[in-house]
Amino acid sequence: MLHYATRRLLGLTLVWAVALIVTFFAVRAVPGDPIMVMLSDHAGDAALEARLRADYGLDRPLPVQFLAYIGDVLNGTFGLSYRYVGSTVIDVIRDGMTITPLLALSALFIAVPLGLFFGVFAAVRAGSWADTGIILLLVTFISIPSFALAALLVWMLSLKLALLPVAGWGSPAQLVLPVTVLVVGPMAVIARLTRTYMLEVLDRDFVRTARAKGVRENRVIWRHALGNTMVPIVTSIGLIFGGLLSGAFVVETVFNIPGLGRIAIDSVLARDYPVTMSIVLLFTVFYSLINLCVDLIYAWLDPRIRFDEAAA
Amino acid sequence: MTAPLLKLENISKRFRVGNKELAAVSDVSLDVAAGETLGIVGESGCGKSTLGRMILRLTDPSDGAIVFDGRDITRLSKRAMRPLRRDIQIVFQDPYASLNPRMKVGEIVAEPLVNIGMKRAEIAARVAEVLKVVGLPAESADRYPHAFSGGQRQRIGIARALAVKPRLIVCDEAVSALDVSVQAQVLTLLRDIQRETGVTFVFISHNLGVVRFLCHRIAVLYLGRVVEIGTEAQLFETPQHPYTQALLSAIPEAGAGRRGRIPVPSGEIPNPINPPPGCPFHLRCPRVQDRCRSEIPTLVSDTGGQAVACHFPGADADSPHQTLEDKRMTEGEAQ
Amino acid sequence: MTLETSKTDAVKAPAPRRGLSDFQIRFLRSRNAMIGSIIVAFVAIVALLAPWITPHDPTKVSIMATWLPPGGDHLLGTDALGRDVLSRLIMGARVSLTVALSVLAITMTFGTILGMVAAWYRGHVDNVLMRFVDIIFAFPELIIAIIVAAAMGPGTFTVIVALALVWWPGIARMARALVLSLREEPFVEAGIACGTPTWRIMWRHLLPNIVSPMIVRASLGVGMIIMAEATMSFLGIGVQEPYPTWGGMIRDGLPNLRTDPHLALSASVALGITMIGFNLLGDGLRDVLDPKSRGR
Amino acid sequence: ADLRVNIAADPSMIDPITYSELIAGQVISNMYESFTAIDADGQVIPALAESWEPLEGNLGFRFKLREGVKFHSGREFTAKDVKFSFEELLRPGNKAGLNAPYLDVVVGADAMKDGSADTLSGVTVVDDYTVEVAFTRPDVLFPIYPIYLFDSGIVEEAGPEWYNKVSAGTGAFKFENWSRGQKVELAAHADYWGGAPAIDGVEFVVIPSPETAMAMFETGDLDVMVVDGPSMRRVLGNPELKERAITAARAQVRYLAMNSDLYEPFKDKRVREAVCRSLDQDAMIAGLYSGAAKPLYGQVTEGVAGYNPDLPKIEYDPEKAKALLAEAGYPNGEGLPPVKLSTTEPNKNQHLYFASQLQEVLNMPVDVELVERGTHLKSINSGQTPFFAWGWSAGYPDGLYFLSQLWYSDSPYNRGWKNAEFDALIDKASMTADNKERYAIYHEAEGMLMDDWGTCPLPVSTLMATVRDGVSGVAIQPFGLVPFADVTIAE
Amino acid sequence: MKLLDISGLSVSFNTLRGPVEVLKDVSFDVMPGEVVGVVGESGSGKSVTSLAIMGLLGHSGKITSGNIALSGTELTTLSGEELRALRGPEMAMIFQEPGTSLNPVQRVGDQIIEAMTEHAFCPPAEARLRAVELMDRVGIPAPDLRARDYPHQLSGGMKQRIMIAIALACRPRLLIADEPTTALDVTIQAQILNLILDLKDEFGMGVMLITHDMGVVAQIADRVVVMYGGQVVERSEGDALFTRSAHPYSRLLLRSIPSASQRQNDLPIIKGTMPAAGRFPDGCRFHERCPMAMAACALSVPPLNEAGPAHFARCFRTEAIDELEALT
Ligand SMILES: Nc1ncnc2c1ncn2[C@@H]1O[C@H](COP(=O)(O)OP(=O)(O)OP(=O)(O)O)[C@@H](O)[C@H]1O
Ligand SMILES: Nc1ncnc2c1ncn2[C@@H]1O[C@H](COP(=O)(O)OP(=O)(O)OP(=O)(O)O)[C@@H](O)[C@H]1O
Ligand SMILES: [Mg+2]
Ligand SMILES: [Mg+2]
Repeated sequence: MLHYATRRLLGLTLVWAVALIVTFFAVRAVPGDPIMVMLSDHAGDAALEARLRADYGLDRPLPVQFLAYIGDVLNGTFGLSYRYVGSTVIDVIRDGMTITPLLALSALFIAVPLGLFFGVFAAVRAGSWADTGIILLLVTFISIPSFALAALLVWMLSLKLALLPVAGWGSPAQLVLPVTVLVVGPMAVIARLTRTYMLEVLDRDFVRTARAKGVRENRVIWRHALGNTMVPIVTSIGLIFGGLLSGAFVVETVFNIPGLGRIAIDSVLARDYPVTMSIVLLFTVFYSLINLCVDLIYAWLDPRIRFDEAAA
Repeated sequence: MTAPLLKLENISKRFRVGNKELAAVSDVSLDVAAGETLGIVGESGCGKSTLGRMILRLTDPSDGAIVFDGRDITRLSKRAMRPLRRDIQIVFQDPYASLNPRMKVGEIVAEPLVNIGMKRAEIAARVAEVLKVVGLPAESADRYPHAFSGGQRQRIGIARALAVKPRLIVCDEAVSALDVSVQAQVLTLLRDIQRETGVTFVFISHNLGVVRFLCHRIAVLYLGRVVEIGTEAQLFETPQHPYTQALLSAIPEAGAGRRGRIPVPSGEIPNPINPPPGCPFHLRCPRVQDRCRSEIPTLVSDTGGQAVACHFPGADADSPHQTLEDKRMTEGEAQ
Repeated sequence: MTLETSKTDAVKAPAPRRGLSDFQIRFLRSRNAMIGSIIVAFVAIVALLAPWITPHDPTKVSIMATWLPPGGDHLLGTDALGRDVLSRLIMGARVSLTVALSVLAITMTFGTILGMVAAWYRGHVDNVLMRFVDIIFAFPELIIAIIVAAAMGPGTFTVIVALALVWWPGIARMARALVLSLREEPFVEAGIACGTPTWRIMWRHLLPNIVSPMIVRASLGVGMIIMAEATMSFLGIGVQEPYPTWGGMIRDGLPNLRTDPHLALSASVALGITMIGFNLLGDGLRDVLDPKSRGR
Repeated sequence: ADLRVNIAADPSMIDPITYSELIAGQVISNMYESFTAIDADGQVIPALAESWEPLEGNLGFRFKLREGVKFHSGREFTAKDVKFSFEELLRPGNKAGLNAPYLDVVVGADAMKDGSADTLSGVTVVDDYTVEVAFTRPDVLFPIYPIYLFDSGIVEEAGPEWYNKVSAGTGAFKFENWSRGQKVELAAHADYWGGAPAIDGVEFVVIPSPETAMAMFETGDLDVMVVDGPSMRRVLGNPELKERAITAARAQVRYLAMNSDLYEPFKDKRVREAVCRSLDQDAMIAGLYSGAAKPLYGQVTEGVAGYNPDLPKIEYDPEKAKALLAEAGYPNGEGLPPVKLSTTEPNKNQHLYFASQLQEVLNMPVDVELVERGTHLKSINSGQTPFFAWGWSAGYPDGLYFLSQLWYSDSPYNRGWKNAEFDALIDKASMTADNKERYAIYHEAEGMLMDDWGTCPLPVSTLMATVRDGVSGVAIQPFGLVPFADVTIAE
Repeated sequence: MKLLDISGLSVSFNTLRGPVEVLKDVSFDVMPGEVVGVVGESGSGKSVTSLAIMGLLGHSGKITSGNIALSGTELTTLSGEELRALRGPEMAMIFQEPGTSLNPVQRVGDQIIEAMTEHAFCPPAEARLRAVELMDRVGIPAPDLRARDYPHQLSGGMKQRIMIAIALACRPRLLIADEPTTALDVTIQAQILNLILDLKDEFGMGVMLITHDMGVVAQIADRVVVMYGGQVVERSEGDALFTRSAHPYSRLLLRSIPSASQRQNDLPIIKGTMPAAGRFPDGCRFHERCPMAMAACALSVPPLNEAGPAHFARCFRTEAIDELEALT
């Protein structure tokens, strides 16, 4: 296991290197460039364009730019932002780097138990009206665009009832609405998938054995049945966590939270290459680590799954 | 004697359990001639299934070689094994777990036929045929395994193995869940098939009656090692190894007036993770001597072909059947 | 209770085939599947017949009749350009469903295959495939979309390709997770033992055992993809005007949610109903495909 | 208390050198000043320069600087700061933004830019309060260019990267704090030459979503809300908000560009007129802008010097349009090749309206094409888009800006209509220092453009903001909000 | 008092194409301290009977009529929670399929412990010790190590022994053992049977032992129930079955046993196969395969006739049973 983990970690550095190269060229493949964005309506002023291009070092050949970027990554600043003149990338994303994962994690911590609960509840009552009702409710949750849900919550809780602040970042009260909005979708998705996975195992013999032992129904369901669905569920949670990180964008916009998602989109739109690349790189690291954790947890959740054997 | 169809040469299998090693099979060498039935008996957990799975290359042996029909198949790739699978089939010990819950019984039985590229119409006919042969109603083909009883499921597994008319079938407890009447049918069937087609069986079973009925030769395994091997007659009439003798004396026989306890060898059952030094059976052996505690006995054959791995082989006092009879009488009296 | 007087001898099992296959019978008995398929069929028919059943020309701009509330000649009102919302909704079903279903078809196929392959072979195959997944995953959807659009030019096809690119890794990881446990089941070994080639093991043994969760997952995707299309067209790389899409209508309607809610609402409701249809159908199919299903 | 006002995005910069975008402008204009300023009516008024006079042959200006002006640092503003500011804008590698090109006419600018000179030879410090700027060619509008002047002692005081840490201007507010992505806080500059502001400071809250801004205004979390786009409809539809709204004409022209090089039929003036007569500005204002827009009949907008209020209205006249098209050889649109009307997502609706009108009235085969913004801009600016509508905001309050940038043949932004006589008029105007005289030339040139149907002017949306009760002194001028120096907040 | 009393039990399964009656009118009882062997054709409803007793028929199976009383408590009317409390200490079951009946992701030791802690049978620490002890008693070597294994790491017989340990954990008053020793070699089998006998003697545990092994029946069953086609066809004392069984099916069955004490060249076979549940012929369900069948057998269902003291057989021709020898 340890061996596998270290081997995977080594593999990951390769992934990161590839991601570094891919992002470098991919963001440059996007039409438009930072100078165009800076020039905006003035795009076409060749002299100004040339001067800015030189100022930002964008007139150098791509390989040279790439090497410079590698240098910036290695020295930890990740280079200078194009959009935020005179700021290093790390300064631009420093706050966001903690804010977005915090948002995503808080949402996850609420969404997972709720999702599991509803999913299991529906599975146990599969085929009943309660089941259909829960599915309907969950699907409704999934189909509400988060913009709309946010608007609705703000209108109700902030404007009409004045319970919570409309937007902003810093106080716990300001966390409530965005996290709620973030929770709803993933919660519903987890619930829907949990229901399915549960139904795959609820009829298995070992569940019957547990009942025959006189195990309490709750434990039969939560421990024996659910325990055997954890591999796909954890996978889904990993995926959802990834989705939350990038999906935080909407919530960050609506609730005015200076998170990474918003910076990411802003930087893409502004063609702020260094920031975009760094965020993509950061996400790559996040995702690959999440997936690594998920893979490592597999063997623990289902002892039949062993990666080290296969590699040998 | 012609070259054996299947030859196991010093094969071993070790599993990693935690950070320890578990020797499931140690240094087993066996020959199985074409058209023969080799019975494998032995204590539960002694490595019989593992041995069977290695013959099928479902588990790779840690050491040793498997030779099928003169060809070393130990290192064949999965792909290279595939054509051979037509010739070697297995009936799994666990009838239910080895049936795909999402496949209808007909599809399950048809699977090996599809693999050899049989035509659709022929498949249907053959499936119906084997289902009938194992005593399942024809409409079973349309049902899913979960609606069958344990014995019925086992018959599905047998039907699957028989379908392609293989040359070697490894039967791992193939009839254990069958009631005696169906069991009699299936056993007769297996024997008839063997007579007709010359198919070879490796027959793993705990039921010594069944083994005696079907097998030509029998190997007794203990803690991953062959401790005795011989013909059916040799083994049942003149068992040499104390474990074989213990086995024979523990058989409950049907009949009236024999209620009560069967004495079993006392002593600690050895642990394959940490096997005792010396003879694996010495912890429970009534004839144990110092030598047994330190030296692993090797398999030595006598002139008749019976081989035994024991430092002090031989019929203990009487023939085991006398023991059996005695016991019957004494207990009968006690009633 | 006397043993002898039982009048009805063993309830005769009905004949095995009564015209309907097992699948059909289970389907007809599953409430979820029935309601779901009725809704989906309805939406599909609307989408198919769209050009013939719109009450107005969905692209007809009437600048003096913008933001009309529902009622009268325009059952669901008009949008910012005075176009009939109901007609656009009907036409939108076409494009939105085409996009969603194409993306699903592509990603489900590739994702499932790749996921199964990774889990089956593990080792290097798994490593390479899953690291690839990690990378694609990490790219914000929009970047991928923009790159694809840059390569292919905007349009429906671009949307499908871009979304498919973004979507398959999730599917692949999920299929992989399911297969990882499944491949250890004895019946898979039984398949190997009777000489089933790998592709058929995947097709006959693994796939049927993961297909239910995959279907449910796919049914979840319908709405997400429709909304993702809207995000793409927001950047000008989505489905091009004048074709209406539901996502686009929701997006256009959201800023006016407080003043003129009917645009965003009617599209949201259409999307919601469609999602409910697909999800009930998905769950229903799950039940139907499970031989041990609980009937009702 | 601080005045809280929304901005739609994080500013990209808060310094006067790299300054290059509108949002940053809202913040920076509160901290930095130029020779001149604009009052609430869009009139140019002296600011850091008390007066100026042209040099010989209009080749430069001598500026008399205001005395007693204090920088945020407390140092006094003098002529050397002017020179320093200009030099910094031109210094290679400083990433100077949109204000730098205004200096291109200054003698020695080229040498500065290519690094061959370290000082700007065209700027002469006469005494502490007098500075002379010499030009290579006449540029009569130089005094009204928004070139922000800043403290020459700042580098010494705060290091070479001072611009993200402190402000070095003379404006009514000074930089206090910037929480990236959240807000920029400015504090009142007590020594402001125009008198210390009544408020403690200004807080620019970054609010990308108009919905959120609206909600925050309603809950009192914003004192002033800048309203744009679809939100206007909401403000106008809500009596409480409408009552608090202030509006102003926008210093922006909108036009429909018809590039005859790329679409043959546009070569014919009758076709262009037919296009223009097919569009109904009044209907657009009512239908698309909910009334919050003004019609435009020329290419200089209200609120900008040189505006001509007497231009004739362009009547919506489908019959005449049809007739014109037939005259041009395309009866009922027959023979017109298909053409794409290109735009970006936010301007989609307008274009859909144009396309539908052109199809309906002229039976012209028009399709709307949505393009990514950067690509679109590059394409229209390099003259590769045949048919599109776009807007152009004034960089300084003078009509010449529009005329010379969009319709002057040699301008990098020429929109596809070229005319030598028009070009000559523009050349003449840039050498005419006298305003009256110059405006007359504008009118003539503008008339020429319109007579030839070089473009179809389009309605321009109004600027709008809502102001919380108790806040007074907030005004919008055509370029956006005026600096908040005069704002008071009643407790 | 009877420990288990089943009377007139009928069970149907809901299948796609309607209900299928799998058990019909099954009656028998188990006294405390008694081993009742249940034998019969595979598919005859032995497992279903035991699942019905445990209340574990699942969602598609239903008791359509009849009563099941455990120590006088009627089980068919109990709520789920009441039944649960009984499962474990009052009645326990060893399932036929050890391969799928163990939770694949839980250590086997924990699965045994759980059986005890769920009923507060003993404190957790003690439960752990007891689990290891139970594993030892069912003959698993190095039980303390093996307790940490997962089911896939054990051999088929070991899994079966784990199942047994689970069932015995709370010292149930009624043990339903569904083919508990099929995967075990005879020495271990003997050890397990001895263990069951010990518990029976010590605590008066009643045992319903389903098995195909007539030797085992002969060895430990006090009474025997023979089932065919979802019905009880014969009920007798253990010995009576072997010496003077009164139903042709039972007789034929006994003849099919392969013996270990001598080599047989042929095994007598009962012709034909048992029909699938729900497709039985009218009348006696065995008559199509019965060498002694007469016309009446096809017309009505024979009742359970008394064939001797405490001996019943569902056959019209019980008196003429000895003719069977001549017929085959
Ligand atoms: N879930 C089910 N749905 C439909 N039929 C079922 C179901 N479970 C069992 N049956 C049927 O009920 C009958 C009795 O099954 P049961 O498992 O009780 O047999 P058994 O006597 O235990 O046989 P074996 O000795 O082979 O285990 C069989 O014919 C079987 O097909
Ligand atoms: N995957 C595995 N991992 C670890 N140990 C294993 C594994 N498979 C089998 N073993 C161990 O190998 C030994 C032999 O197992 P095997 O299944 O071959 O026994 P067997 O002789 O078939 O027993 P039975 O008669 O009970 O089926 C057992 O101790 C078992 O615990
Ligand atoms: Mg085995
Ligand atoms: Mg059974």
